[in-house]
Amino acid sequence: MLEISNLACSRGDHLLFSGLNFSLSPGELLQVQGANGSGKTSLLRTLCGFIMPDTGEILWHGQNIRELGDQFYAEIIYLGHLNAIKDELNALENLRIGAGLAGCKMDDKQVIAALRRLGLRGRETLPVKVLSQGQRRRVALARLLLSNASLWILDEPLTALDVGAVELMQELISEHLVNNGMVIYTTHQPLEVVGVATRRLALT
Amino acid sequence: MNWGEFFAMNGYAWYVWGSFGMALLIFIVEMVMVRHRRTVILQQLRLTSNAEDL
Amino acid sequence: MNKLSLIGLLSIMIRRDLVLAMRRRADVVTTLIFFVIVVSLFPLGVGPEADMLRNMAPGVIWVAALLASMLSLGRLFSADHLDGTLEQMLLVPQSLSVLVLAKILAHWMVSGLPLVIMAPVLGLQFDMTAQSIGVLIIALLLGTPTLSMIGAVGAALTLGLRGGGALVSLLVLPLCIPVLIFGAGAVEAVISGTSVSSHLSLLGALLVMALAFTPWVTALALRISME
Amino acid sequence: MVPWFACSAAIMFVAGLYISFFVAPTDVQQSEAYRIMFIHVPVSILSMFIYLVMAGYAALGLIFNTRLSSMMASALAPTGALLAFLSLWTGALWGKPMWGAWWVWDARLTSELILLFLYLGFIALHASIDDPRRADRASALLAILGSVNVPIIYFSVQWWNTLHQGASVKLTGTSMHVAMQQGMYTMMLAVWLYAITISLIRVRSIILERESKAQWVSELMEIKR
Repeated sequence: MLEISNLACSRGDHLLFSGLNFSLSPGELLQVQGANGSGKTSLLRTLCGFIMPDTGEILWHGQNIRELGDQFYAEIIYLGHLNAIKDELNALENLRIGAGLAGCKMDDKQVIAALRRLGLRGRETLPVKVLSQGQRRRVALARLLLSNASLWILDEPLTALDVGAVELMQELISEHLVNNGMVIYTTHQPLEVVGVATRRLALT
Repeated sequence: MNWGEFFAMNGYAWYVWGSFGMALLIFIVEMVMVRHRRTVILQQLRLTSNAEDL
Repeated sequence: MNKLSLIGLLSIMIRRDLVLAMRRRADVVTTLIFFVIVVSLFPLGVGPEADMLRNMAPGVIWVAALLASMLSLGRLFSADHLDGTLEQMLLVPQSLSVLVLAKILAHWMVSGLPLVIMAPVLGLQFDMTAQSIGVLIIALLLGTPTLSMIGAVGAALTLGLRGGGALVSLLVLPLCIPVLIFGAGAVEAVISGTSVSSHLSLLGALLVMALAFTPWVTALALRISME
Repeated sequence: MVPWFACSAAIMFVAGLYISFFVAPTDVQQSEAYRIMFIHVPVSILSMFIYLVMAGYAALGLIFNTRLSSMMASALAPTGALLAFLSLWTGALWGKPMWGAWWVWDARLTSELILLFLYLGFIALHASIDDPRRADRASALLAILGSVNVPIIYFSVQWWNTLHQGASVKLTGTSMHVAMQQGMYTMMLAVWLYAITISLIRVRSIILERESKAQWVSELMEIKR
């Protein structure tokens, strides 16, 4: 359960949004909408605790995320504009290290299964720098399968993805929601999950 | 003590007046800088507030 | 979910950074070559008299080591910052200070340790005695990690800024002066026959202090810089 | 408040200079050159003190997230840097006739030089970060780090210096004449007041720059007209 009350955020001296209130319960999907520069990314980064809000609180199960700290981080996964994968490593190494840092012990079978599900069969041990943009994004998305975080925070997850991958993404999200997960995302492309009403939050 | 003697500082004129002169110079430069900064920001604010009126 | 121990986290991170460094060997080699070239330039600049060179050697080697470690600082966080891995590190549900410490240690192993290993050869160039070379190595072993740690704070503060390289030197070099003084002082003490141990223990004290505080300060600086 | 400080600073300067040059007698050993002391000592002391105040303000700003104290810290930095420079300059001019050298690698001089570098680092870091909040917090961290380091640096330099040479010349221990003391204190007060005045003026501009979007700014007298 994520609750946001009276949140305001500014970059430099420019006020992006203020008085923002919403909450998100398990099994719910929230799409953040808004024009370029309306503060979508800043909102997501504030939720991750990167940015200190000017006013307002972010509560996770009734407790402020600043106080929760590591406990909160253990329950979220954030996928930003940047893929957070290393060019010099291969997909397998990238995911193994990423999962290791997040505190999950992974055996290679699980990682390979996740990569195959995202359509990267045969590319597991290629250095990431030879993969295409879309394939790199898929490597980054594979992290979602390997974590047991309950809140997904996805910033433009569909950039560089082809039609097939977008469908796959919808599938992943709906599985996560069925398991009582929560998803917050931003996108400019249509992303509809069957059977779940997408809630929308418009930033101006 | 006459003025000539005073300024000669017993042979140390260059050092003594160099120190105090530099101090004076720095203080003046700093004051000018600060005042300049203030006028610039006030001018800017005046411009923006006028622009809003238009 | 089984949480990793801090040591486990430390070793994952160190191993990752070492693997990355090995896949980009050129960077490591460049720092080392820079160090060797700077040290070798001094005799060309001041003349080949053996006595003078012997007296200058500790200072020259230390200053060159300081400059070389400044040179490599830019790499410490910037690559991770650019590809987004640093963001993910901030979200690791364990202490960020531990990750930072791991990164600093790995960075020292690839940029500081080679300098220490190279130093005896350079000492011979300057006609140093075996005893003073020995002390030089110990002093460098104690001092260069401190340099890396102080430098890490600077690197974290200037993350993603234009002109970061020059700025980092301006911020970090004044703070490194004690290390330089005691490091070069230890070797000079051998040459002049006074007590070496006090210098080395002060270097050790600086190292312990840096070890205790800088990972935490660097983590704080990273959080500020990522805002 | 600013005019009040400015006036008293001016009065104190006039009084201080009068005492320094006309009342205070000529020193036996240093002749007239010792009069540099009247500007050198206050400036040096203040340059160090301002660093501590600045670091204190910066720390307050970092911990309690108060914008005003961060602004105050950044307003103090240029004044502190200029005073540190002035201290080095007057020290050199005093050192040349007294010690016969513009510069000696004395512990105090070296630390003062490093202090100047720390100030410059603070200013440079603050200037190169575009987001003012990040700039405040990052440079605050640097200021605190610097203030922790200053004692270590002073200690290490002193130690290093005594190893190299014991030639640090001190003001020979003549007890100071009363008028000299008076001159010194008046000048000290004058420089104090000057520093307060100038940083108050500077902080006002900084506030205006930062808060230019706020409502009250556009209602200011100076801007309407």
